Amino acid sequence: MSLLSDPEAAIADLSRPEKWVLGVSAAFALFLLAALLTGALGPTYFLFLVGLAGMYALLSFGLNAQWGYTGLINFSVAAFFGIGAYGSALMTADSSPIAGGFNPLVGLVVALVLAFVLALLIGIPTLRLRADYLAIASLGLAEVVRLIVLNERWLTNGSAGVRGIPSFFEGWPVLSTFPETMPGLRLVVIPGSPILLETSFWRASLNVLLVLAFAGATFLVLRRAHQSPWGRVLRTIRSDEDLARALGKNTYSFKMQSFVLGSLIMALAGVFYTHLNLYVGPGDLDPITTFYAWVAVILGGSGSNRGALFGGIVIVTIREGTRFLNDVALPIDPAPLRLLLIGVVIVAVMRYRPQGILPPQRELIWPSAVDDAGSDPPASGVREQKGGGDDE
Amino acid sequence: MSDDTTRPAGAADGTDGVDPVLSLSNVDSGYGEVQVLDDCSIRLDPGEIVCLVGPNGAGKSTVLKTAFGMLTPWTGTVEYHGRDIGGMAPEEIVREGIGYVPQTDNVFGSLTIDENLRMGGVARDGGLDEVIETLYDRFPIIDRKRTAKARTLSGGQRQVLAFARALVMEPDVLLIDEPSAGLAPNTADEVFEDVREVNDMDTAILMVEQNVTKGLGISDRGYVLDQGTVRFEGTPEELLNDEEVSQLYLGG
Amino acid sequence: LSTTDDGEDGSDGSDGSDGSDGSDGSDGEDGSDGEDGSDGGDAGPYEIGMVDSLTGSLSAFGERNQRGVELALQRVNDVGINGRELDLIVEDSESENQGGIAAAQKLVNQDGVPFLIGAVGSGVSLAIYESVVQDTDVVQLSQNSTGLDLTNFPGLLRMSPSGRSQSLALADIIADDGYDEVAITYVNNDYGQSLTDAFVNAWDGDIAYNNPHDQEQQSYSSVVSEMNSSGADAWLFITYQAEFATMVNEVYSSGYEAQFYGADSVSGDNVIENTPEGSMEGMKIVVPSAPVEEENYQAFADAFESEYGQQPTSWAAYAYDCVINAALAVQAADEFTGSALQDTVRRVSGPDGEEVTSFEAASQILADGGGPDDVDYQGVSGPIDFDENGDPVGFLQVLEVQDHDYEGIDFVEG
Amino acid sequence: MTVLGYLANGLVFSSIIVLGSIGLSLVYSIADFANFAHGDTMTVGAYAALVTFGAVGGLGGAVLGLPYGFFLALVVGIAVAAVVAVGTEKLVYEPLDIDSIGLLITSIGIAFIYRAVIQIRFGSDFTRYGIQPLRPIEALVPYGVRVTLHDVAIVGSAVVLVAGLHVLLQYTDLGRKMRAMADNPDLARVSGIRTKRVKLWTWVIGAGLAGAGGVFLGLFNQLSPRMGFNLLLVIFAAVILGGIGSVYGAMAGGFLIGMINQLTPFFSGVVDSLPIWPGWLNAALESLVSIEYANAIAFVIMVAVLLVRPNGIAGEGAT
Amino acid sequence: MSEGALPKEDAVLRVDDLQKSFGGLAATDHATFAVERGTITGLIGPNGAGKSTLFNLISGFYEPDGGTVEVNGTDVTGLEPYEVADHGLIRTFQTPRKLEGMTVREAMLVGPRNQPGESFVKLFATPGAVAESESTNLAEAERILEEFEIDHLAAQPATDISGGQMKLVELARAMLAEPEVLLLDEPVAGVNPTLAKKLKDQIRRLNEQGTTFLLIEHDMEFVMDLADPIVVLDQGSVLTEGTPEGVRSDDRVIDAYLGGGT
Ligand SMILES: Nc1ncnc2c1ncn2[C@@H]1O[C@H](COP(=O)(O)OP(=O)(O)OP(=O)(O)O)[C@@H](O)[C@H]1O
Ligand SMILES: Nc1ncnc2c1ncn2[C@@H]1O[C@H](COP(=O)(O)OP(=O)(O)OP(=O)(O)O)[C@@H](O)[C@H]1O
Ligand SMILES: [Mg+2]
Ligand SMILES: [Mg+2]
Repeated sequence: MSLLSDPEAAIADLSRPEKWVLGVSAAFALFLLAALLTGALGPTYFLFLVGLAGMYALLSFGLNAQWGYTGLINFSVAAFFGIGAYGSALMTADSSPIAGGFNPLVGLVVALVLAFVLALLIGIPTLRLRADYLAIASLGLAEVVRLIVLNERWLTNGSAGVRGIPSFFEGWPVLSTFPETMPGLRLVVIPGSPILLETSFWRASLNVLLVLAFAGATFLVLRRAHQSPWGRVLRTIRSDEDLARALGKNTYSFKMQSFVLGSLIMALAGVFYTHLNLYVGPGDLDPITTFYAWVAVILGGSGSNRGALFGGIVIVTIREGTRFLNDVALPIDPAPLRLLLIGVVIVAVMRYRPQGILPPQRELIWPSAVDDAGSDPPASGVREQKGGGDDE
Repeated sequence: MSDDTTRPAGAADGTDGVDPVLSLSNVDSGYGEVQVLDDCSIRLDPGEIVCLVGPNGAGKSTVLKTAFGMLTPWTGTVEYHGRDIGGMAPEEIVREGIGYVPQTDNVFGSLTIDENLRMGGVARDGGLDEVIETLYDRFPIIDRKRTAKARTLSGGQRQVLAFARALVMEPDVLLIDEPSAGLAPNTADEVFEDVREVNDMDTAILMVEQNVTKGLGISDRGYVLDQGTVRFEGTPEELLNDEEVSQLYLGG
Repeated sequence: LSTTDDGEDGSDGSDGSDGSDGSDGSDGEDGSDGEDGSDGGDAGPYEIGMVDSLTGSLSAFGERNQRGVELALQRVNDVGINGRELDLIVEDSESENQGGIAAAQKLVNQDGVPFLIGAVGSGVSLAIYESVVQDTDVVQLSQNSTGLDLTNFPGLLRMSPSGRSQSLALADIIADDGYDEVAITYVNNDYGQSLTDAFVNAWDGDIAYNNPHDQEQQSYSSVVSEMNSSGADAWLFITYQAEFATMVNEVYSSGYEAQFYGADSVSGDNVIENTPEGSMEGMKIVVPSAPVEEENYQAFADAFESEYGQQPTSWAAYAYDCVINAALAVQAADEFTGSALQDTVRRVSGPDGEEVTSFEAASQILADGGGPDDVDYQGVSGPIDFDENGDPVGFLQVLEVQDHDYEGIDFVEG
Repeated sequence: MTVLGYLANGLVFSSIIVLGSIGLSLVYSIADFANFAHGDTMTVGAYAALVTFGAVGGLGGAVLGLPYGFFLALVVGIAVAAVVAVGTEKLVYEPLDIDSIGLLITSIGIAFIYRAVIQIRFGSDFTRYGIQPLRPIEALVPYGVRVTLHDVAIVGSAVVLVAGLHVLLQYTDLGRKMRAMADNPDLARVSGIRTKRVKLWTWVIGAGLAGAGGVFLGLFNQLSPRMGFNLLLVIFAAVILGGIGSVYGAMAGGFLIGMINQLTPFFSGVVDSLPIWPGWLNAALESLVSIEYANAIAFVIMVAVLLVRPNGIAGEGAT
Repeated sequence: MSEGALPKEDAVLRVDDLQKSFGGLAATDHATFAVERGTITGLIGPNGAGKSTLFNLISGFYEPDGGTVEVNGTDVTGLEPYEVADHGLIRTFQTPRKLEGMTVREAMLVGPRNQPGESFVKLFATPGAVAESESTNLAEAERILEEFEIDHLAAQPATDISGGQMKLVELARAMLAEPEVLLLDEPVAGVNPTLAKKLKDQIRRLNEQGTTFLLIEHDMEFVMDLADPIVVLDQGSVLTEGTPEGVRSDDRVIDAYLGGGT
């Protein structure tokens, strides 16, 4: 969370919920840092979590571009995620029943093309119709895609899944062998609890690098697109499509753009997932992914890119953080207890989050135009410019 | 600010010694953290028609919403027959005998006209059918569409329905937000006529109107509200004839 | 800050029982790290990990596993390992790849366990192996996965035998019973699919119906009615108990008649309890097992019964054996590291050495100075004896439902 | 099996879906959010009945192959589901100050909590009510219809409950108030409707019916902590198909979805026997219209129906 | 029935024999009239006469059962609303549309048509042009808000303003679209008379700059002052058309619409 040049002024400029979030995030980051340094948190595991958080952030970016911007209710996040994951896996894995062995970059392109086609297929008939059509069709689509992946063995290996997936940087100069060539490091910060950085650590760092690149690029594109007349039309559609039509906006085309954009981002998350876990199976298309993407977007605040990022981190904290609560010995069965905790945390966050945690209430006006016009810039409108872009 | 012909705000000097049916005294109120009403005092005596006028965003609707429990007064009191009802829930206030016609969103779009009227009478003990028939007689414009869904009504037809819905309770006090907005001149005249008639049956009426000539025309008294504060108060003649008032607020 | 050269070169100590010597030197350091990490001096417990399906669609199996685990931990900790306790950190896979991988990541990279028991579903076990375990020297031992694919991953051990032997046995039994046509329904996942494939390969007769069904559906009446319409008199079920119990009830209340056969996971007390008397009469099921009359199984069953008030399932038995085997591997190893355990995990239950049937007895041998090859732990689920693919030597028992209860009628060697 | 047989199976299954979808639809329109905890409310009802039935057992005589004790358990299941839902509304939803999508997310949390509590208390394995399953009714078997008296009881009870609800909505003011509230909650209060009370009644009815659905689901199949959740997607489909927020639509949607779900084998039979010309299309269809795609087929049909009737089968829902 | 439809030299909008019914009710019943370029044409008629329906038909929100709509000589019948808008015709709504999650300023900026920044590609290809048009629009928006005396609301959420203010925003936004023809549905219903007077001047000024108006309004003072000619609609068809004076003194209009009071 670097607040660039003038941290004090920047902080003073923040709204109350933003300060709250900033405070909590800073405290959390400190906590993590302390945990890392004392060896209480394994660095490789931490990087894995960061990768997961990045993946969820990508998913919520994608959903945010659809629901948050335009109000498109997409219940097939898992399907697009799965298409991305399978698209890349089937192109690159040596166990792929159809192609296999290609460079992961080819996998990336194929995955995006597949997601693009699928988005068009579902968008064309439904986006012209009433809003809940998409909800219904996507609900069905998710199931259809999952079943096809599960049952069409000639295409996907069926329930066995695809294995033998290379890491994303396989075949790249330097990077492909980087983890093996790095020496094992042994850091001693606190005597007696050294921190070991070995091959798996370097491999995990590469993954983090990859997800940061994906998420960073997505974030930049989305931020520019959202804070623009384009994003404004989307928000108008979200709120009152008729009004947008009356003002001469081709709402069908805008909705399609937003839908396709979001779907591509979800597929990107899938591509990352494939090369993170090196294995994909039909279970990865389980609707639970859709669930969590929605939770992330809502927790972060619909329509806010920073919120989506934040939501992604929160999801990982909820899902994986609760594993540590099991360490506390309790007289009850720990497994459902974690489920219970996840439930309680979700309810509690909804109950006690300060109103508008990273609210979407950003003025969607091209930032430089605000300055040019010399009009007094609304405090909220430019703030995203100053601090928002740099949340980690 | 005030001049001789109009009494300054808040100088409710016990008009003829009658107790008001409804009074707001020194009320501050607003939405969330946004204050709209600022030390606002308004009274409604038995049998009166009082008209609130003022610029857009002055807080006229907010006065009605505060009186009707949609908003809780931050400070000050809302009294009905001398009892403090500030912050009482609207559904209970209805039962006390106050009716309210909102400015926007004032019909149940997915219910039929008939059902809309029935909803107006949920707090009644009996005689619902008779009242509704009377109302149909009085407003033929909706009588013709009894079984139509309210969302298919034209803007003006809705306004009439909303007014009729509030009358089902035969309230003691009626709060109306811009009854004539969007009405054809002849229909508006009818509605004002109806307001009069309802008033004749001993219902005190507090009304917001932008059609100042007609609104003040049927009123006994008027208030000019600006930026949440009562600027002027007086009889319709006093207000209409006041240069400043007329210039600033009444489009004269 | 110092540089360690940790022996990646020990490639995998899994392909042989003797391949780990080379990496000992550098792992010595790891060993002490592991202990430091787990907040203990010598008195602290040995921490190993387990990924289990505690929630999600296979949570019933997870629950059965946990009963076996509890019992096994009691046995182990009654005796102790080198005076220390064994601690098992259990993480939930949510019965999904994503959850399983995350759980394994935590256990391996956060808790630093050198020995990982997991997981239930074959798909999840493989997912964990490929993405977390493969390039490390952590030992992975799956408690319940019977999918055929696991055989291709020698580094991934399992306690439950490959389903192939079951499928072959079933094909023989059905043919011996005089049927030349069979209707099959299988649960639509790696387990169901691979067992069915193996069966179809081995089966010479006709297959009148062969379709998957999804787990956790609220009704399987279309499945059973299609099986009935197929005209086959022998019906083979390769699915889980909950699904199977539903099907049996639907067959019963639809009034269909057929000779049932089933793979191991359709058997269980809960199936007997929740199906009507006579609804499965004569059904034959092939289950991996230790010869049931053996005393160690009896002792296990009695203890289980008194603890939980019911007969153990094979899943509890597998999990039990996983823990005991792990405990013995720990005790037999020079140090608490993955590579050391890679070496001992196979040997303590391997065919060399004295056959023992309890942890206590095995531990005694080791404590008396015996090496890993001096012990041959005989599990309650079978003799174990991992082969070069990491699969146990399976003993199969054929059960028949008689008077609405399982009766062992035969043994088949895997 | 004959068409008649499939239809009969479909009828039984639909009865359960209908009970679930009505409640979901009611809550959707009044409390204004898609309640993801609805499936787990069904589970709550089922387990409450399990406990009751375990306590009272085969009390007295029996109707339709079901002991009286079962009906007592049914009532308790309904009541407990309703009480739990009302408690949740009071403790969780009411104090919340968020929009409907926020409520939706909250309900996901609530669903986890219900499920976790049940799993902690009862374990995750499946179980059944201790009621002896029945053989099919002999008289119907010649027609290819294989249903038991229990199935008849399920359909019968569902019909009674649905009819009762119909009377309640149609002949009492409550139904109209509910619709008014669904339409415009502010105006409802202005009109004097005690909206909190109406909302509580909505929960009572919606969750009560869900509880009944859960009990029947347990009788029809089995109980497990995930039983209701597993049905949720189908119930959602039914509600959307019927026209969101329309109670009668939910009934129709539930009926249709239940039917489609059970009729898949019949459809695949039809496809097999049709002379579809391009060979590859025929092959593709044959492989797609089969049991493993049953749910997918239900969704495809649902979307197709909606293309013909854009507002759901019940026409316009409360929007 | 189309007696009011005098031949127009230069009609920017022409409605010919337009029909629309809902169920059995003919909301628009063979309506025929034309709006001449450069005029402010009033459209009045009783509540439920079909005025708003006519707007919906013209602007493409409803598909007519029969008849045609021409804008600038092009047949636009059956086109999508945005296509009609592309021909230079913009309409406002009678019930103000609330834009949730937007400030008044943003809500205004949706108005201008064909902004370069509305193309996803241009956002990245020619950000300079986007910024430039955005500055222009912003300045223009602020100017109009000022004229409408609601500039202090610019940063206010667009939903948290009074009923009359919403009407003003609606009107101001439509003006930003710089249409050739602007269809206003009761622009001053609920607007304070003093402000209404100023709006009148605004409309007149825009009209002088070349915008043609078709205006529904029940405020007689407002229409009669501003509009010429005036079209009177009753039960879906044109009752009469003429100058304010002519219409005002027409018995049928007095009967159906004006009533005795005016
Ligand atoms: N829901 C709301 N939330 C926040 N502020 C509001 C809300 N509604 C109105 N306001 C603000 O309160 C002030 C008073 O509004 P109110 O509706 O009372 O005005 P009014 O006098 O009725 O105006 P009009 O004649 O235009 O209806 C306005 O400045 C408006 O911006
Ligand atoms: N979508 C619809 N469905 C059914 N009937 C409709 C619909 N829209 C309008 N109507 C009916 O058509 C008639 C004309 O309505 P319209 O809204 O055009 O009237 P208007 O002239 O604008 O009236 P007002 O001045 O009151 O706004 C009314 O009787 C109305 O009830
Ligand atoms: Mg107002
Ligand atoms: Mg109108």
